[in-house]
Amino acid sequence: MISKKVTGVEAALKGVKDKMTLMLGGFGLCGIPENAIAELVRIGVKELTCISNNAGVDDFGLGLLLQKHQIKKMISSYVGENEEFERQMLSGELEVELTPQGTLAEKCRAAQAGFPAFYTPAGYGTEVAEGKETREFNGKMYVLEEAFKADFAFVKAWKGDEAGNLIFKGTARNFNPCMCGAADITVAEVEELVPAGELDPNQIHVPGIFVQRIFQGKNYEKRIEQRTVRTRK
Amino acid sequence: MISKKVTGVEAALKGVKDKMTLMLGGFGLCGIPENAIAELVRIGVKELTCISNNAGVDDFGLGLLLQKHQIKKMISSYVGENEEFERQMLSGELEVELTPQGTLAEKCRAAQAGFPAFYTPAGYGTEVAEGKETREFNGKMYVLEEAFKADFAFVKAWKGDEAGNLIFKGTARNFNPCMCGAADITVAEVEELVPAGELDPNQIHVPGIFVQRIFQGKNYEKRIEQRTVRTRK
Amino acid sequence: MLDKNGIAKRIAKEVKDGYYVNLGIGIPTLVANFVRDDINVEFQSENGVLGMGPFPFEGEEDADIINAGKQTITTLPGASFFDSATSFGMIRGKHVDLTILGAMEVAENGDIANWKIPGKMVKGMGGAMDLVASAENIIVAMMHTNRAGQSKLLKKCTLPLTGVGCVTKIVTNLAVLEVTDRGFLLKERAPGVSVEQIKEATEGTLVVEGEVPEMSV
Amino acid sequence: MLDKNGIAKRIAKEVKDGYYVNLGIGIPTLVANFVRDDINVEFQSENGVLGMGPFPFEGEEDADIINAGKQTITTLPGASFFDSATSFGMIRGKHVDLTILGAMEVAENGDIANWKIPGKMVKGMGGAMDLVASAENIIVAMMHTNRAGQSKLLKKCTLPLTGVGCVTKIVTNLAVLEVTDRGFLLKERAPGVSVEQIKEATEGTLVVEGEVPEMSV
Repeated sequence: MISKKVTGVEAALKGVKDKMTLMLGGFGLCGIPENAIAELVRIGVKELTCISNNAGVDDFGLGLLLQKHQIKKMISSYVGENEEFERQMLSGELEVELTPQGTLAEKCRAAQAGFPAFYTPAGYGTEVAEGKETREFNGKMYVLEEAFKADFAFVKAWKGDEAGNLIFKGTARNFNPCMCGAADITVAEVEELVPAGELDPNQIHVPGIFVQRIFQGKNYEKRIEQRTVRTRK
Repeated sequence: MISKKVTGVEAALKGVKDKMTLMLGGFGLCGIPENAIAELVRIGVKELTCISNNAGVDDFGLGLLLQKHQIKKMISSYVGENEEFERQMLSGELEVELTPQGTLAEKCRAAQAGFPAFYTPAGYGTEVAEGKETREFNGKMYVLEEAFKADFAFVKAWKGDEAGNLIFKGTARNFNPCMCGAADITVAEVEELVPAGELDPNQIHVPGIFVQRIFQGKNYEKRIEQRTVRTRK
Repeated sequence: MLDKNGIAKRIAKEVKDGYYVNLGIGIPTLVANFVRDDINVEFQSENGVLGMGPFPFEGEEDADIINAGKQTITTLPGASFFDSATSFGMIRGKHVDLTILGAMEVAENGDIANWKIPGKMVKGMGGAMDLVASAENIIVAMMHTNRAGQSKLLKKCTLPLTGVGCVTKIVTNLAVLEVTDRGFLLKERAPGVSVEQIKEATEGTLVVEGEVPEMSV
Repeated sequence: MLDKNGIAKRIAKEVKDGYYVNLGIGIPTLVANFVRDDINVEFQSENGVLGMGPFPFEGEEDADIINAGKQTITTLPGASFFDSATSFGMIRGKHVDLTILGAMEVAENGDIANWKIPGKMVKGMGGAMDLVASAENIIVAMMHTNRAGQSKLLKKCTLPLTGVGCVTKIVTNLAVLEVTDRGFLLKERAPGVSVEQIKEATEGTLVVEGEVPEMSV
């Protein structure tokens, strides 16, 4: 077993520098690498390019990095529910590359799996396809999209073992598996880190080969953006 | 819940006709849809094109269909360990399209996930790339490979539920998940069919949306090709 | 005239037995409340869940189980969770039978715009571009006119597009319309709404054939 | 001269701490038996397992747990199972550090042929074409000559290729060689084998620099 365990978030972020490109898992505030984000704020790295479906909300998630102007460029599919993100984008303070959500996921998966590029129908005939190659297959038009390149990927899982194997819970899975192995170094933080051998090999969502560093996360807030409930009759 | 349950192998194969293209899961004899193969032999459909990593062995798996000359064309990555397959290929009785194993898996996944084609480095500079478009990305050469099209996919899982959700065991997983949803109709046979709600939604390997019919399989032989053991000290 | 729930209720009638359905944020989310009990339908949310159920009971919310609108949800028996690449594989691979989403503008050729007002507002396309580029059955749920009273059913979209020639049906507070080669074909009027009112509220070509029935909601 | 186990034993020395390794069928499979105990290595098999262990004890074979050679295997703590697309994602995405496979022919430019003899034999490429097209560290394990006594280290391959310019190192029963711009660079001689013997058995350009050490196995 090749151990990926590091002592904590500081060791896990070793080598993160200004101007790097980072991938961050999560959908809204669900399944985001809270510990890694807090540490990015603490070490104050700047001029980052962040690939993440959203940029959190104004005061949590990647919103914390936006507030401190640590991000030069966001590559995301969705801005809604984050006013600071929208404000920085409209004012031109922040570069933003908006990418269809499925394309975003697949650009990660392509990087993970060694595909340089792929054809998708998403965005054909829109701004998103401008300057990109388009092509017809079986009577339908597709856009050529290239794999991402990133220095670090930060993901959050429910359980993990020392070998770097990951298991997610519910919809907190989202982009996290696609980003594992899609950057030079993948850092996984987990709610529960167990010794190798405790997880069922049949139930691993991400094999450890895609993860370079894993650590036991702390103090998860797991904020809910839209608390919707029904009342008991 | 949308039920995919059918009464048995006969109902599951309804609509299978001569000259169809079929996908069949499995690697060697591991994880093959034994019940579906037996039924294909019984109903005697002919001139089939079969997409499957191997063609079983001489007297089991797809080898049974080869024996009866029901297969016109095989699309596979590996011939070894099946003398009848090699004989029919060399004699010209059987058309064979040999495809690199990773390309085979991805041509299934592309069909499942709505990608018309993808670029892979596998086979560049070899017979496999003849007549195909090649292209450079970042200094490396790639071959354009197209998604498969198939009428039926036959897969075998360990457990499944009425909603069509599947869970595999060990390396019997192999090509089965990639083939689900990659054909017009996906038929899953399982060792244990349970009511919806009994499987943990976090542990589903293939969501039921990719499966059109599921049935409780019978009499699995699960033959071992190479029984390798060590002796207890 | 319909309210938002009325639009959702009418669209619910388009949901057939055995359908996998993706519901967008806003009015489309409400559709789930009105689907008949005697048919089997599964709701997919692009953030990675199939088999969504109702909202959780108070106190049972789980931050790890949400829909694409970031609302806490529950799952039904037969549900599954999966990653975003797999989720869009379902969408791109045409495994989802029906997509219902909102729009800022729809053009008579089926073009749709719903993610950006240049210089003013950028919501982002989220999964909408993938959905509209792949789905074969796309229903738009929206008000017939915007807050300024201008028609949202146009000859040509003025806002940046989300997808081209993809919308098949539109249900608004005023009408049910189908996108055809000849323009918006008026299929049904909302209760108490006249063909004249719909004509006035529609900037794009409106095709009226014979008697247009009032919808039953 | 080395036997098959000797070749495997020599190659095992190329396996470094922290490596993920893919072993082909035949001699490469034997390499696992000789890797040092004090380093951490994980073996990947392209049919969908990472963290392979030794063969099972008699009576504990499981038809559902095999390697790419269809042999019954076991797994070690930290192992995982996955589908074929994910497995080749590991390979294509360069997550596997070392690939060891057999060959019928290797050319001095690093070309390899190992899946077909036209008109005579077709084994199929299996996963070999994906492996050699992607891996950056490819070691070939083979006999220096074929059964007819002909060299398998050639100026140019005569058989249909598996991959182009990809092999980095070759370990045979006679020698360890590296593929360089100038040809096969002779790095080590097998015990008791002379440079002359290796020259005779090598049809491709053999580069000999200074004293060639005898390998320690």
